[in-house]
Amino acid sequence: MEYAFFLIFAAVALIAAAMVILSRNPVRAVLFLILCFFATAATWLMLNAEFLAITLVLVYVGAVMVLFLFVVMMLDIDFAILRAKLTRWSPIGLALAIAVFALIAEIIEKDQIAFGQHGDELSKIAETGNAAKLGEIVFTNYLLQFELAGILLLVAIIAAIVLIYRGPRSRKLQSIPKQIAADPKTRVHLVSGD
Amino acid sequence: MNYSLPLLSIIIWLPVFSGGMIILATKLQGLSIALRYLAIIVELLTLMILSYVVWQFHGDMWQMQFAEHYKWLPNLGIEYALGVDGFSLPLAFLTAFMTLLVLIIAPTQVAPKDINPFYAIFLIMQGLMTGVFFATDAILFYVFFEAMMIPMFILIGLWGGENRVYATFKFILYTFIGSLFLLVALLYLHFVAINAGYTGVQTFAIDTLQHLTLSTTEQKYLFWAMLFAFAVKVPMWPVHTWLPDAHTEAPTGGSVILAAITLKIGGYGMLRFLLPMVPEACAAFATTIIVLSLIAIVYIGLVAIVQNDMKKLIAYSSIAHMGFVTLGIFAIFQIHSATNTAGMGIDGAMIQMISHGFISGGLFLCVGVLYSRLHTRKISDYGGVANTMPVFAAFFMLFALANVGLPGTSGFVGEFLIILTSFKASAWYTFFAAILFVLGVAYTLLMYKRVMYGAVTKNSIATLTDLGSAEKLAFVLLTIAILILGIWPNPLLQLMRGTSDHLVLQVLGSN
Amino acid sequence: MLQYLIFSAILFAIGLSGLFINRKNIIVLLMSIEIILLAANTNLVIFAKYWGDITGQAFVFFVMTVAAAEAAIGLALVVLVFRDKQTINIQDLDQLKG
Amino acid sequence: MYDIKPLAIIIIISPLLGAIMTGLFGKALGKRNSHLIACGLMTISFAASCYLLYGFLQGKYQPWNRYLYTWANSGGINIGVGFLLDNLSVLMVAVVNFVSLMVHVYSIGYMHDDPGYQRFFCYISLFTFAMLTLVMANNFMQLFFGWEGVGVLSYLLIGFWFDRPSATFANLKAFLVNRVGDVGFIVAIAAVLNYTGSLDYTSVFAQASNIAANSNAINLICIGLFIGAAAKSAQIPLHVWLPDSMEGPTPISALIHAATMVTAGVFMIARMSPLFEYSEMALTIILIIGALTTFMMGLVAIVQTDIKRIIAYSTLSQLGYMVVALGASAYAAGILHLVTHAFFKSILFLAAGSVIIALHHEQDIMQMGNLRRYMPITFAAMLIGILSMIGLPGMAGFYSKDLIIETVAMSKVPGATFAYYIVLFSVFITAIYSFRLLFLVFYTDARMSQDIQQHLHESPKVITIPLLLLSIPAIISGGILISQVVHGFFGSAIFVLPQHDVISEFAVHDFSGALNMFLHSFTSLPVYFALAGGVAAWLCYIKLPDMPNRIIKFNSRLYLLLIDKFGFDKFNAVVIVPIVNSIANICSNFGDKTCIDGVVVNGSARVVVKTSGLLRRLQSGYLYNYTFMMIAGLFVILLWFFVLRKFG
Repeated sequence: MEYAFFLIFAAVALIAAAMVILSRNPVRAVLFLILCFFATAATWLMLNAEFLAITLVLVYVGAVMVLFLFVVMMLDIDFAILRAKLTRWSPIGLALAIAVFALIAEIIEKDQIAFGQHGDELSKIAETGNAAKLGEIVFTNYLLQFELAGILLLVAIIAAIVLIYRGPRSRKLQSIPKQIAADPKTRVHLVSGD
Repeated sequence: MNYSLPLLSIIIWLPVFSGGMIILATKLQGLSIALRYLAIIVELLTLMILSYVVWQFHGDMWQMQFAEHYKWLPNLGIEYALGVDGFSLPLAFLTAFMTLLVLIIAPTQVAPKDINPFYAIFLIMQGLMTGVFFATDAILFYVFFEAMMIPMFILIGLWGGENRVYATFKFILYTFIGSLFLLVALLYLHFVAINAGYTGVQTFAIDTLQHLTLSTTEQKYLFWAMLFAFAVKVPMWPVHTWLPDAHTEAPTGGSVILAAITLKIGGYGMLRFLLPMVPEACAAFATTIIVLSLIAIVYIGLVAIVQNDMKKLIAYSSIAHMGFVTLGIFAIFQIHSATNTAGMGIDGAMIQMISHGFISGGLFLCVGVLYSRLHTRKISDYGGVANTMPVFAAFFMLFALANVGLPGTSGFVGEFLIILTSFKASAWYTFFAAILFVLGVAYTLLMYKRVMYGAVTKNSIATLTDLGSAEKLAFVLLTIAILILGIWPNPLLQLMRGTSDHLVLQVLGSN
Repeated sequence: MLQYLIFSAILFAIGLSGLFINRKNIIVLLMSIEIILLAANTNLVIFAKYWGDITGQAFVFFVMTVAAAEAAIGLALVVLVFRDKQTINIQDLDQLKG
Repeated sequence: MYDIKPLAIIIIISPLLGAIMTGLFGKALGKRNSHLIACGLMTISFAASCYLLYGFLQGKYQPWNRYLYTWANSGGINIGVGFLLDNLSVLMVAVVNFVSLMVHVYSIGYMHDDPGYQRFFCYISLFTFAMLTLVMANNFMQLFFGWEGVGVLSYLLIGFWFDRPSATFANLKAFLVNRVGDVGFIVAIAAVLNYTGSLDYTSVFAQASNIAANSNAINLICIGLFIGAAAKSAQIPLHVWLPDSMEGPTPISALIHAATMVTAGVFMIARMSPLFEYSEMALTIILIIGALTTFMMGLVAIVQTDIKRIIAYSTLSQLGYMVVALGASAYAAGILHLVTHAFFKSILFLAAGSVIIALHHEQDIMQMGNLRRYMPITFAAMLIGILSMIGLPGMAGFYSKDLIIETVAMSKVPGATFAYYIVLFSVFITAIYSFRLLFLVFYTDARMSQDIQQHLHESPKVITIPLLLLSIPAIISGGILISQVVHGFFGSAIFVLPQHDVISEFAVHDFSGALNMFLHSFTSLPVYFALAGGVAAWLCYIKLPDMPNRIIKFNSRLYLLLIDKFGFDKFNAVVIVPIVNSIANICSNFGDKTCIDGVVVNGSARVVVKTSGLLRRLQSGYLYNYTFMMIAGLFVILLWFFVLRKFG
């Protein structure tokens, strides 16, 4: 039963991911990415990562992806230009990606690893709640890192604002002192006729 | 020995900090004169402390005296460790002395607005160079070794001649490449020290590194790595070409310090690192080094004859004279008679270094005096200067004669001792080394003749003014130094008696 | 467990190929990176379960923080580039050419 | 036993003090005070040295050898500064001081109007100091100190008038040639240290027979020392500097290039006699070189027209005599000739200077003539000098020269026979050029311009008095010293192996007092050779004035060769200098600029630039290229792990 669910969600996630990189319309790509995240979040649920799954949906889909969508729509892009052919590098890149996958697949020790070999702590703590356990470790062992992550986010916010900020809009105001200080000699410039 | 005051640290850091302060305060108007005096006072103070150290120094001991030890980077076994022995003390004194001369003569050489930064750079450079001599920790040595190049780089870059960019880069790249090899060698020795469990702890103490047991192959690799670093500094043929360019482009003070001190660090490094750490390799390659030295002496002597830029000529002459230093150091490995006479080679090399500091410094000062008046270094632009600058002519003649190794001047002592030593290795060495007696006269006095002698034919020469009081003071100090060292070198020899003997014992004792 | 690992590996490979196949659009590039990060996060989650150690999940938590920051800044840069060049076509962005 | 340390110090310090005072405070002292100080201090030094010499002649003093201080102690060897006063050095000191004092006094008149007056006195006092150091040295270091010191002062004094290009050319040449000799000298000193472990005369000489066991060593040392001596004493082929050195002021030519410095080489070899005695090879070389110098330079002197150059070539020729004596192991004879030569040659130079000044710096003897009418005292002095030089029986030069000829005849060193005939014949040549000089300057018709002729007069007293004072020893010194010298006056200072000891042989067989030697001379060849020379000169220059031209026409090749001075200068100018110059240029331009700087240094810089130019192409600027490289790198790393796992 669980395996079937996994297959369904995994298939959805992979197809959505593939569509992200294949679709020519960025808006669609973003939407597919959202789908991919949803499906992956579902698989995470099966891996006893309830809190993370929720976070993924809330934070990623809710915030980051919306941001993507917003930028894509805001930028006035001529999609016709972007719909060009694949680059001449892409076959090599594709081959490389497949090769990397093959390597990873080869490296995984297929026979020797399975869940439960080292206990099944995570499913046992389902009663107390994954969020509580995670919070416990984050706020004790990883408190410093947690704070740093917060600062990082803050910095990112500031950085994003600073980058985008265009400065005050220039207004055409009178400058009274300038006008008073004007010197007729510099204002009128006689050009000789010959 | 237990001294309450860290004298050596004071000698190093007092000029450095005052130099830094002067740079920071340069912007303040009205302080300019005060800062100038501050620089001179600091310099005199440093010299006084150094003199005290010389006074208290025991020449018959080889151990480091006035030693200081502080933890610096304990995780890596790096210490802030200082000390003086018979090799470092005279060289440190030379550094302070020559810097003083540069400070005295500087107002005639640079624009008044530049004088304070100029002073500051020299003070800083002096401190760092003294640090090179005083360091007894290999990494500390290396740090000073590299750090002292920075002020020199700035100096040539700021006050140099037209071609200064090329010259500075050549200079810096040459020396940095050399010192990288040194760093690698030092790290290797460090790890050998750890693995050998010699002390059981990590250490870069030079003393420990000198006593490691190394296989012959290891020694040979280390020898070349360290030799390269020091050979560039000395400079030995064929890695000498940075020197003429650097000298030509450097301002007078820079040339003086470059010739008087920087080159000596190469020789000092050989005595401190190369010989004690890899004696077998030194013995194995002694012939090679001696041949290179002789090439430096003969070939460079010839090259100097045809130069028409005064500074280039003196720079080449420096290379030739430093050839004597390397000859003296490495000739001791081939001595057939009793090894206890080998000390003469080391002594000769040390004296030659000190005396060359005085002499080449003096010659560069002379060129500076001329340059500050006519703004040209070309020999052909001069002629008959002796008519209008008789006092200057006398000093210049003295330095020129010292440069050709006239007995009674310091230039003779080192060359004499080295020549005497070299015969014990081979008569041919002596013969080729003695050729510099002829070539030295040819290039030095030919230059003197073309610059100073003859009738005044040019208007620019006829209007020259003789030495000012600052210049006279500097020249008189230098003359006294050259003559004292030439007439009675024994006190200096006794100052390094213990160190020199111990080095010979350490290097040749096993044979 | 194998299927999960394979799943994340494929996800990773898709993200990678996205970097190459995509020829024009920086935003899609950024999305590919998000996919790669997702794959990596998935792996962390998988091994957290395998070792029975929640630390892996804590790590994912941090990675997501960083990813969010990265997305924000990256998008800001994209906006800047667009303002400057009137394009986000990758082939037009070659200032780094030596 | 009297302590002679104070005397020694007074002798050596006085000239130094004079030099320092006139050199540093010359301007403040003024001309008068300067020469008073310099001459006064020289007088003190001379008086002390006379007292010392008197003491030694009386046997009141014994040879004295002390160190003043340790100059350097290195490698277990003590090199000191000290003095060795024995009969040899005391005699030399007295001679040097006497000539130097005379030249000091003479210079007051000669240099009177020169702007560098004080500088001149500084130099000659300093020169005297250096020469005294050389003579009184008791070790090789100090010998070398004095050796170089006199060389440098000679350099400075030849170039005293430094605005004359010929003077600065000559002084550099002199110094260079001297330095060539120093190469040999210093190698020899190093060899001495190597083989004996000491630089002290006493201990070196004590080990001389040990060194002699190694014939290479003793030959190397002796030949090296002789090369040094040959440069300083201007022997072929290192003589080329001496004629040119006449560019210096004339008092200098008298002091340095006749009386003292050029004889330093002779003195040095005599001092080193314990070493030279063991090297027959070196002695032979010395003998041959000396004989050649005597003969060839005498010939050249015949054709010169510059009064100072004639005397310079005659100096060369006379130095050749001394060297021949050394080669024949008759060191004492060489020293005796050195002493008499110092007197008569300085007379010749100083008299020539007197003539030159009177003629307003005219040096060409073809522009002189009949001067004996105007300058009787100068003429008399010159005549005495010349008679002494050609060896007129009874004059000082006679004794020394005759002694040399007799001893060379007895010598059994290889080459001695050859040398004997040459020195004998050289007597004839000496007479020719000497009388030629005398006749052309003081006899014949006056050939100078009317203007000068009207103002001709004898030189002032400061010039003539030294001439007269020098004339006395030029006449009598030989007769006084000969019997002392022959009977071993120098004692232990000069060492001669029994089989070489021609002087004692001479003393035993042929010598019975100065007077007998004088009488005996009329039965021997040299006097007649001299007489023949005199007659020949009389014929050529007084009786038949067109004779020289006819000889020249008849024998123009030989004449040209002589005018060319046997081509030594030409050889140097055409072969040596260009070769050295072109080697130097090759080293500088090809070696340094092209090879090291061009190929290695800038070449490696170029390689870096080229390589980075290639690498730069990799920087396409396209994002996907960079990502591709990144991923490819990742792939390689993964592959590495994979390979490690599979096969590692």
